[in-house]
Amino acid sequence: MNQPTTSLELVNATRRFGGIVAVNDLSFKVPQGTICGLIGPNGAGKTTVFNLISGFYTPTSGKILFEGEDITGNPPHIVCRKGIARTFQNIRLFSSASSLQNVMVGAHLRQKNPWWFPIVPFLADKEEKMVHDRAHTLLERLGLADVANAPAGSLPYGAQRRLEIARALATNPRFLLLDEPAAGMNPHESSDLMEFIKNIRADFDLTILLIEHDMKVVMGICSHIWVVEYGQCIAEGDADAIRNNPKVIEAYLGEEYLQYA
Amino acid sequence: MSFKKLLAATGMLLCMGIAAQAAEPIKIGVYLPLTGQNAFGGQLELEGVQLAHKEMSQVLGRPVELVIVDNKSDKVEAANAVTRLTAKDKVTGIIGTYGSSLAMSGGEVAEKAKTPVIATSATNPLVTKDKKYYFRACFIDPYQGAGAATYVMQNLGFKRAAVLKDVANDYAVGLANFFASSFKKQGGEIVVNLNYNSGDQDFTPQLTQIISQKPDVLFIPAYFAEGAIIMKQARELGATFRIIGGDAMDNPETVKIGGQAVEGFLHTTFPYDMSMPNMNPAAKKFTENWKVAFPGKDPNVNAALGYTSYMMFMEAIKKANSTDREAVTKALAELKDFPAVTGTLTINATHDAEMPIGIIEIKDGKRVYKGEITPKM
Amino acid sequence: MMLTPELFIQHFFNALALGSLYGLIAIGYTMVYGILRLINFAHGDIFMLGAYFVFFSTIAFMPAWLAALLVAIALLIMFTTFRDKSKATPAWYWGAQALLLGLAGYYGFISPVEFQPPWVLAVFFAIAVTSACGIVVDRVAYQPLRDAPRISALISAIGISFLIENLGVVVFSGLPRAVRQPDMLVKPIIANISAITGNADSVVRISPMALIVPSVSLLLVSGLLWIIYRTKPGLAMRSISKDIETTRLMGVSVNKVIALTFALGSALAAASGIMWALRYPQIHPYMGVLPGFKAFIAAVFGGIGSIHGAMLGGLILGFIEVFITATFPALSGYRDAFAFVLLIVILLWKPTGIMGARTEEKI
Amino acid sequence: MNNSAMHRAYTLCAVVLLFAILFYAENNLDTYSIQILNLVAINAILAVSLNLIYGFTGMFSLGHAGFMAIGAYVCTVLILTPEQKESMWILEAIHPWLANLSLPFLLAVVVGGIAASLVGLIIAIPVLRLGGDYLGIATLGFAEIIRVVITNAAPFTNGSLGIKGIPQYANLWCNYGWLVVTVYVIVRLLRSNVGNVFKAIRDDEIAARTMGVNTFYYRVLSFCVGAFFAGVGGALTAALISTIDPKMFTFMLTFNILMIVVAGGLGSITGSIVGSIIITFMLEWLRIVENPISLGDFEIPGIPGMRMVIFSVMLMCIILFRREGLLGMREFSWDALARFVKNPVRFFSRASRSTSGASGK
Amino acid sequence: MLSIADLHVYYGGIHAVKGISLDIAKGQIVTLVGANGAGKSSTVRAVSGLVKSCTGSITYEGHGNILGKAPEEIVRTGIALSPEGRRILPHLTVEENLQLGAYIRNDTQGIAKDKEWVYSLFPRLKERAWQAGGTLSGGEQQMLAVGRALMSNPDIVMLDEPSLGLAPKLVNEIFAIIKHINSLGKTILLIEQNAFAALSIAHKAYILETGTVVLEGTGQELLHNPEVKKAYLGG
Repeated sequence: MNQPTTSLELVNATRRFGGIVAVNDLSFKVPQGTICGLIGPNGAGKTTVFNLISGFYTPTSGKILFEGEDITGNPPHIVCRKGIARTFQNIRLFSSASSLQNVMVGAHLRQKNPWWFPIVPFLADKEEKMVHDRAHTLLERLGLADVANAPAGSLPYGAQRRLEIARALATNPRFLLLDEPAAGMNPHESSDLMEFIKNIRADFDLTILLIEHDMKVVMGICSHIWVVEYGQCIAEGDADAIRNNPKVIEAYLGEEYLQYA
Repeated sequence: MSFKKLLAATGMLLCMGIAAQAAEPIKIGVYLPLTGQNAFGGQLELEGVQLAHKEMSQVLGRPVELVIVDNKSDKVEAANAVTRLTAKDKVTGIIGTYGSSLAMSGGEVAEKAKTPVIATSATNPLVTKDKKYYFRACFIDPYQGAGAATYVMQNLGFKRAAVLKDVANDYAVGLANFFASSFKKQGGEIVVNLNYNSGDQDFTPQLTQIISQKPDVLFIPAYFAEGAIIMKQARELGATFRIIGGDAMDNPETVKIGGQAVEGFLHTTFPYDMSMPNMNPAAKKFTENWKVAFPGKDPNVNAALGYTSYMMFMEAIKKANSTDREAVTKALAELKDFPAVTGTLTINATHDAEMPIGIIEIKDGKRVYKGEITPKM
Repeated sequence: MMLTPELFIQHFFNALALGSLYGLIAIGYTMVYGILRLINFAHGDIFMLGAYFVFFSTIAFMPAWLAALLVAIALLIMFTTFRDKSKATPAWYWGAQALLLGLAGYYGFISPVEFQPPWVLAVFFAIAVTSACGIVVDRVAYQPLRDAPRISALISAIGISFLIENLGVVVFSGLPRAVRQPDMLVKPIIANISAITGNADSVVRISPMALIVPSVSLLLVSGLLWIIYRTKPGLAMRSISKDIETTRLMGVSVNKVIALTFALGSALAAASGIMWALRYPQIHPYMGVLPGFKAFIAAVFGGIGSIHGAMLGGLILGFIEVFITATFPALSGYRDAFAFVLLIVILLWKPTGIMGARTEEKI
Repeated sequence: MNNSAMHRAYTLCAVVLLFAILFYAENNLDTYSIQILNLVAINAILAVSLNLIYGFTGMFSLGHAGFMAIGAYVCTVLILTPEQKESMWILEAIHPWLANLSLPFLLAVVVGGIAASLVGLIIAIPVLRLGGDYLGIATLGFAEIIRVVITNAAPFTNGSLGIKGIPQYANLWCNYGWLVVTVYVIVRLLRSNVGNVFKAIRDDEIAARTMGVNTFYYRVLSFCVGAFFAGVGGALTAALISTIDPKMFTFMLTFNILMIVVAGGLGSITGSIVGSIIITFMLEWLRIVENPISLGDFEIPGIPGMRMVIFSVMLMCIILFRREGLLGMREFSWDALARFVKNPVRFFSRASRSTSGASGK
Repeated sequence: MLSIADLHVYYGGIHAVKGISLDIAKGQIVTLVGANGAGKSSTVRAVSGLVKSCTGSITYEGHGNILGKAPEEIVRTGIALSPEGRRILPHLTVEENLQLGAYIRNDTQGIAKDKEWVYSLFPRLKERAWQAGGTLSGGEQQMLAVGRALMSNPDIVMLDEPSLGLAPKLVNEIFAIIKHINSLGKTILLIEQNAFAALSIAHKAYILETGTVVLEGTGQELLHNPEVKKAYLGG
């Protein structure tokens, strides 16, 4: 494992909706064990890329490979089983369930009991306890232990973001997709988030691909960045390369910036 | 008002209370569909029961109190209603109900509670089958079906009959079946037997089909409102055959709804109609009282049955000289030659009221009582 | 069974009439659903009320003063609902109010004759009062629940539907009543179609109502479409159905437009109730349950939210019911089941109905 | 854990207490009260099962009457004696397959439930692809199809004549026994992680799929378990009132159950039970308005039909003033009871803001 | 003309705006700049009456405190909003969308005149007048949203992210038009993520972060503020 192997690969992925091409012949490789970023203006097709990877959309053409295996067209729950978890741009928690239950649903994937075990007394207790404990451990690791029994919908925004990540981690993923994890955070919170993402990457031995608008976050933690506009990759490279790429500046910051910069 | 007067008034009220206590009322329960799909039948019969109650509100020197309970045209509610009447109101007897399926669910409860019940117009044979406490003031479907078949065969001389029935209605299915089997037994032919579903209002496809088979007569065991519409649509489609129906067609409203189309329509019914010649005294009395109580409304056979059921109870209580349920049941079972609105009435071994079948024809927009027949079973 | 041309033509017109009636009721469901995403279970009962009101006004069952009062209240409800509160009350409004009071007074206290208006007036009366009932249903049962979970509004709808039916039983009595039919509507039209069949005695008999119903329906639906596609309130309605918030931003008072929707839907239900009562001349308090239910099914497989779809769905349902029974008489007992089988097949094939717009959830 | 062991002991005590009450009721109450108690139990079984499907898994299903019909008919055909069957099928002879089938009552109820659940499975596979209201309409359609088929399949069901004289096995013990079983099974499921998955599907199906949940499988599962208990409820209804016919199982029946579920609180088992108690009792209690009420000299005449009018008004009031239902999504728990006993006012002000209850062990 | 004082907005448990105060003078372009979730949209939604739970005050010249009024009333006072995400009614034609914008007006001639004016601002809309809104491209939809807001003849136009998802060329076009509209005497409250474009045309600007104002000043001041540059380029 000394050589950086490819974790996830998009091969000429294209997705059309009616006449609109949301993702246009996009290819990239995410190396194992890295944190990579996907940036671009709103509506550039970044979230569509995530939906393609996580199986909500099937690419109109092209392929998606995960650890060498073709996962194109697999439904979301199979994709998740293979080891890809994700979060959502606008948080999608099970809002009436408690934080703990949210994470337990994530952990459900690794349960082996048939559905009727819980009905029979004591039969399911061992595994239920295991899942329960695992969920609790995760909540503790993410600093959410004290809100374990609070309904997820009532948590503060930042906690909801973290809970969503905790839930994704509960599925035991090897690859994590984060959709705007820093949205709505103040600079202090987002710098915490950077540490946090780095930590979970190391602790859980993950590969992470994230979409983010907060440049500080992206530039701070991503080892490789792709810039997407109109569903196409217009630039790629590390933070410095992106920062100084005129095409990126034009697309992302507006032409006027050039005049004033 | 002075204190004295108040005291006196209170005293009087108290006295009245004591007097009322002395003659404790006899409770007669009534469970009928007052709401829901069969509400019309329940309401018609309730009027009859109430008329009879007004006429004879005392028996054995004690006032009679009606306890009226709605069964919502629903089986579960019917069972609840009868349970309530037997267990909570502790009635001596129960009148009800319109609709055989409702009667069947109530009957089971009454049987357990050993309370006599008189069905007003539940004509399904299963209602009183194997029941000790269930009676009826009407005849049963096999009898009526045979009557209609006999009349069509012998009096009208028709050999080809069609049947159109509501397949979701137990009454219609039962009566149609008995008509058909009796008609076939007597050598007739059922050329076509079609169905519709409760609530349907458009019968044109079925009728077109029937017309194309050219029957002599169409048998419709329908409720009066939909029956009238069937006739209307049949005539609009050019049907020329005779149409015959059952007791559920017996209502003054039939003519109003059907208009010209019901001309010549025949139906079997319980032997009472305001147009019948040489009415018996009971029927006369009923007709007169009705006209006083409900001016501007014609008496109908359902009301007559409600009325009869109530009178049957009064007769049984008088005969038994007791309000004991067992005694009343026994008296009912032995009821013989009771002068009822629907003729002289005798309860037979299966607890059905034995009576001839009346035939009514609509002529010039008027109901004409054509007479009675007694089919051989 | 083989359909001869005569039978086919007869069935065709009967199916057309039945289908148009379903369609007219279905439009009410579809309009309310399109805007509120609410299955207005009380719609079938509104249809029943329409039939009853026309019955009352033609039979003079109701005391004259009550009839006049009802119209007055109905129009009052409509005026106050649609009055522009930001502007001074226009003179015509007061004029109309005065006229109403005058009418009520005239009919109620001065006129010695019975309130037995000609057909046109009776129909107007029935439609006005029924529309007002629609508005009242919205106000009482749905408006307080606009931002509640949708299921609460649904239960409220079931509740108000029970209420209308049972009040109907108490007030009108459960007994079916005969509706007076003008003679001209009773006599069937007999047409010789030997030109088509080549058979000299092939005759088609069609009830006049089977011709009137589709034509009136066509007229009413065109009128409705005109309102919806060519007028300002119609524009607001179409806009609300897609995006309430943006529509409010444009200055549209949503509650007023919803009230108008209920009024229009109820007016159509009243119209179909009236025609139903003329074609099947008996009415009773539960008469709306089954046609309402079937019309709702029709609205769904036409694509709920679409007016064309509702009419199309109604027609399809009418044709299916008539022609299945006509061609497979042995299956006549299963007539209701066919509608549902068709419904499920259509939903599986096109989950939002034939003319329904596909909506994709944003992830 | 100690706490939970104590709670289990409490629950056991409560069940024992329930049966003690039943024992008392059976010996001391009149048949009318017992009849109502029986209906409460059956309605609660139906409401809890519908709540599993709709309240906890978020599938708007209106097929309950259909499942009840299947449970009722299957159970009935299995418990009638061959003689009864022969005398009852007067229109068309009973199908020879069924003529001699016979099973003990309890087994017949279970078979009825299984049959309902199998039909549920057959329905679920095509229609559970639909969402929201469309699912409701499709299931409603299936329920009506079931009813029409039962009406027309006379050799199997005796058509619209229905069946009568069903032995009245469904006594208090049986009904409440089944209620306890229903609540036990469903609560155990809901408290386990399977329940969390159900609720996850209800709250956000897309997120659930992302979490690796095969949502279709779990939706079908919830639907079939619900259908099973609906079938059981139908079988018990048949054995309680001793007669059935297809007209009992119209969509109005489904609406009645839905009404109980929503009035009690969607997503609350306790709510469903409370709802069925309140609505069943209310319907019976309201009978007083149909009989004359005398206030001293003044007598208000009873108006036939008024009961349903007042009932619908009361139902609407519940929904208009407590739009989340009587209990919202709150659930009974011993902790909540303890909080309530300590300080009722605070309990309600707090409870209305957060949902307590089914929180793991 | 419009002044917001100590505005708080809540969505469920989330406190989205935490005490924002703004002043908008007549005839100015005022811009709110900030990242996703900073509370910009919540602020204008509160002004438009679209959010239910908010506290504070919004004083509008001649109308007093308008906080708590329904959206349809707010439009009638002369404040129009072109909402985030354009919110074009996709099944209505361009013409109808504009008609809807003029819903509160009854002066047929005035409406016709304003429609012509909007068409002259956005000639591409005129070409597509009879096309359904949903079939337009993103840029055209944005133009339509701005045009629709103008149709109510407002005094204050609030534009929520008019440059969202547009090609740079179009962004320039839109900003030029905003400037033009302003020059015709309309007051403009502009919300932007595209900070530099917005700041360059604004008379006054506020920078928002997590529901509070962190910087305010004239557009030019902020444009040259190193803090801003850092925040937007992650320098």
